[in-house]
Amino acid sequence: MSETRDRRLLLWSGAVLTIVVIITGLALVQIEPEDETKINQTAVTLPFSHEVHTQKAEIDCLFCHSSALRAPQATLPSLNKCMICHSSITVEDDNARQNIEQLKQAYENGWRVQWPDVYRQPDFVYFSHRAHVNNGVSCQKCHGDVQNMTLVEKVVDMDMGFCLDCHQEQPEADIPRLIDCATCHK
Amino acid sequence: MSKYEHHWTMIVDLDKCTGCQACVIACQAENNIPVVGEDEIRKGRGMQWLRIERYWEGEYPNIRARFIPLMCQQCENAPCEPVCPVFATYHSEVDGINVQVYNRCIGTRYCANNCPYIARMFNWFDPQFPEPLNEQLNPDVTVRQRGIMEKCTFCIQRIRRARETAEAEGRSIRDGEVQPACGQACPTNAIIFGDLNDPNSQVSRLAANRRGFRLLEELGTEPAVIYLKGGESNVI
Amino acid sequence: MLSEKTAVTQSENYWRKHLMLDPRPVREMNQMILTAMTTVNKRYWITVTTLTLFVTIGLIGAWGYQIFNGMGVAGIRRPVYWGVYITNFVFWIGISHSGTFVSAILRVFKAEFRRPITRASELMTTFALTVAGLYPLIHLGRTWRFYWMIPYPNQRQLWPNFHSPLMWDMLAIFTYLIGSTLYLYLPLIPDFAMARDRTTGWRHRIYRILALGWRGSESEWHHLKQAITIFAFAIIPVMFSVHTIVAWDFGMTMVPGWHSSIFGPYFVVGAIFSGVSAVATVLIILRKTMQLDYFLREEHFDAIGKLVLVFSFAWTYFFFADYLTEWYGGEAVGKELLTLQARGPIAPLWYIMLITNILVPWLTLWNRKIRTSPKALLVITLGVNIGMYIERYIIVAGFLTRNRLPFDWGAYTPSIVEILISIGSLSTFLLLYVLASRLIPLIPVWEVHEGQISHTLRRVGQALLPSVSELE
Amino acid sequence: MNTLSVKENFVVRMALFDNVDSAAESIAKLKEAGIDDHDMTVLSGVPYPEHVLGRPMTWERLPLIAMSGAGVGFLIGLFLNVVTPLLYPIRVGGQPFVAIPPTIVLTYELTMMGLIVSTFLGVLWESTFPSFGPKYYDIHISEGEIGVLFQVTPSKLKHLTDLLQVYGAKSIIEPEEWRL
Repeated sequence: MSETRDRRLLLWSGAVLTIVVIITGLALVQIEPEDETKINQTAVTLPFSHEVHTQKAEIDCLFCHSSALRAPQATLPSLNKCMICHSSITVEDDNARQNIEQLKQAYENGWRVQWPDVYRQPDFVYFSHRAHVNNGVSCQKCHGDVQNMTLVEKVVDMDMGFCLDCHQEQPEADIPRLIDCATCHK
Repeated sequence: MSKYEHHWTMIVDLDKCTGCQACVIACQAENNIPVVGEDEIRKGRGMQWLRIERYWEGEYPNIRARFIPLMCQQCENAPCEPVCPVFATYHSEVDGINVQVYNRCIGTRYCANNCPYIARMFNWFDPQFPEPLNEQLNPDVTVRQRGIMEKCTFCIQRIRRARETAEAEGRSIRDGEVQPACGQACPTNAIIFGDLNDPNSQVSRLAANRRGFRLLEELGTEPAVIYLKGGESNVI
Repeated sequence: MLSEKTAVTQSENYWRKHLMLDPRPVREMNQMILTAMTTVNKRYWITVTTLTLFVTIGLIGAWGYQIFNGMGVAGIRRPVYWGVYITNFVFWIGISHSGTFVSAILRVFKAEFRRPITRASELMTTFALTVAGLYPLIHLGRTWRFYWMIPYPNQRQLWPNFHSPLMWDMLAIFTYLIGSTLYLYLPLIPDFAMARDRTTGWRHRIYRILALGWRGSESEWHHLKQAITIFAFAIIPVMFSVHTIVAWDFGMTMVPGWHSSIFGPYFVVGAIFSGVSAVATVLIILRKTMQLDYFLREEHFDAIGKLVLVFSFAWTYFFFADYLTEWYGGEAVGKELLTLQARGPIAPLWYIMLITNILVPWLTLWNRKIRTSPKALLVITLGVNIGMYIERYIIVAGFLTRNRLPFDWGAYTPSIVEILISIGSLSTFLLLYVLASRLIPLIPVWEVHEGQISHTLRRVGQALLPSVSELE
Repeated sequence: MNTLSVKENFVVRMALFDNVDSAAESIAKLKEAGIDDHDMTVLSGVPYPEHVLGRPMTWERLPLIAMSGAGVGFLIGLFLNVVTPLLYPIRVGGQPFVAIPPTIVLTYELTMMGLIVSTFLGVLWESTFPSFGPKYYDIHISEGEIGVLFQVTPSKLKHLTDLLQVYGAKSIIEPEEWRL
């Protein structure tokens, strides 16, 4: 009788000790809080339709994303660029007019438009739009039929396999350079 | 002609090196190398892709200080490469240099052990860039996480950018167009960088210099860094 | 004429000494094993609790702390990129060679004294490998990316680098771990069936599943024996390859002191040396704590003592061959390493190693009395394992402190985190063993019985001599 | 012959023996009395080779399974060493993409892994493990006794029982079917 009690006591004390140790161990682990820098500017979100701009207004991709030819980043246009047209253009659709109204408001008050990130490369990947656009890779190759999308949707998973599939289909002389790790990872 | 598209080579003229460490700082700034602090330095964990090693020659009073800037030697037969289980470090057939892919690294540190030049640095902790250092991080270079090996890359981001520009302009890279941060910062021009494949480049001419030698040449690693032996001029 | 009286005394002498000549009914042996397995006292639970505590502190607390903060919490630094973790890894791989050596090699050569000790040593192999296998993970800078070493088709389209000795190492350890676990399990099946027939409750349920429905029919025995033979022959070369490849992790590099073609066999011999010593240590403790005096006798300690001595000779030979080459070669950095050992900061360790690995075994183990005294053997074999640990420490952490460019020499001291993790892993091994000792029949009854059947005393002239008939 | 498939109108008995000599002799007598080898199974707590009990050996497949497993392991090793480096060629340390020395090391390890794993699976397959019954069994088997399991027509039973008792059977029982 006493022996079973002893055993139970030991088991319980063991279990309690274990839990205590786990908790202390976890407490020792210092997980740093996320750096939540508050954005002081007022930000607005706007539904931007690529379809309307490319099909109806017949604007070229490179008009707005003009850095794609010259720099690694394609860049998003500034509100100034939007206003080149939108300061004069009128539209019939009520919904659209409201949105444009909001755009103008943001422009006048210096607000920031928060465009959503659709595609995002991790920070150890260096993708150069210049290299691709200059070598005749169409925007649609990676971004899908953007001209037919109202809101841009993610059509491909831009993982390493996606990049490599295309790189390995290039002329044989270029492949060693294109599959070299340092081409994208620096 | 070598088997590489470019054979990037560095010439370090020890006669010109004054040990001023400008290259060290330039490298630190260009490549997002964290400042680890006194305690870590004391433990031998300083992070410098390029460091000036100093040694003394002779007995007092006839004593001389010698300096040798030491960085990854970009060996042709790099001992660090085959030992990595995940190909995180390999030999680029494009640039003829030894590349470290940070995000592929799992941190076995095998490469660092096998490097006879002790040129590889390990991120013992997550890097800290306290204000205002965070404002000068180079966007072209990955900030390395803890547990990752890193080392001198011959400023590959500059090499690749120059190449892209040259390609966009439809020409080949000009001699002297690419300069790593250390070479750019060196006040005495002791560090010369260029393509050994180009017979007319400055490095090609200097590589033939009689003063030239490579570090631990007897190991057969065939470094891409060529030192020019120092003479009497750097007596302090 | 052999008088009846002499015959009786002679045979009495034999059965007192030799388990194989002292047969008992199987029923009785079964009972002994089951009693040993099911008896737990207060001290047992105290041991279990303490070990659990150490495991939690070491492997959850300290390792977790290291993962979340970075490798910097360990004492390693430039140029000593590998330290206690790799030392422990090599050490545990060494310990794991016990089981295969004792069990497989002795089985192949039909050494009869192996019968009661195979299981205990095979168990050591499996658990030591489990612990050793933790270390490559513990020492990774990014443990959470360890799966990149596993070859499988992935979206990155990358495969691991099979040029790397670490890949060879990983596959060799996997092979060895799978092999030794199955090799432990196969001969256990009949013993699980035995335990299944004699237990109730949760034990019965576990043993029932593990016994796979064993009845002992001819085909079952035939396949089991055949498989054990195949395993014994297959696992010996695997064992040699495992530690050779561990040695090649060092030998393939151009690190001074590591780059040596003798490292393969040198490490294998060292591993068997420490492994066999550890078997002796464990057997002495098992006999003391589990009342296995009937099964584990002086003859077994005698035999293991001889093995330890032989491997001490062999290890010394390789050690000296390696030392002499370095000494004679006269490369500056080689000389520096020898100075480091003889007069440098690790000199005390080096001399302890020489004493425990060479001096003590050579001076004591030739003596049968010392070999058969459990206490003396315990001290000697523990000493050997300390010495072997030091040997690995000097090779890994010691030699890395010196290199060809003297700008970057550095000293290494293990940090508290490294020590806690080491204690945690040692406790893991002990805890697994302690738990298994109450769950697994530690003596293979059927093998002992098989041996007893094949042993008889045969009259040769005036003496009765033990003779073995081979059943196979 | 792992499990005795009981024929129609046959009865099953198990003779238990203390020592192997009388068991072997009894098996011979049973055969003389017209019991086919296939109508017998011997259960024992210790492995007795077939020739000790005078029983034919009919299992030869395990070494074959082991060897083919080794072959598969070898092929996997070759695939990893010879094919995968060419799928994504990366140059390291001036070594060729496919180098022979590491290939030897790795194909060796994987061959052994294949051998070991297939031997184990072979044992499970060949002995139809796991199979938890119900099967004829007796607890005395794991106490070192030898059980000879046989099936006969009821008419012959009496004769055989007497015979076995003469040749040293400790007991002859009607075996139970156990859920092992």
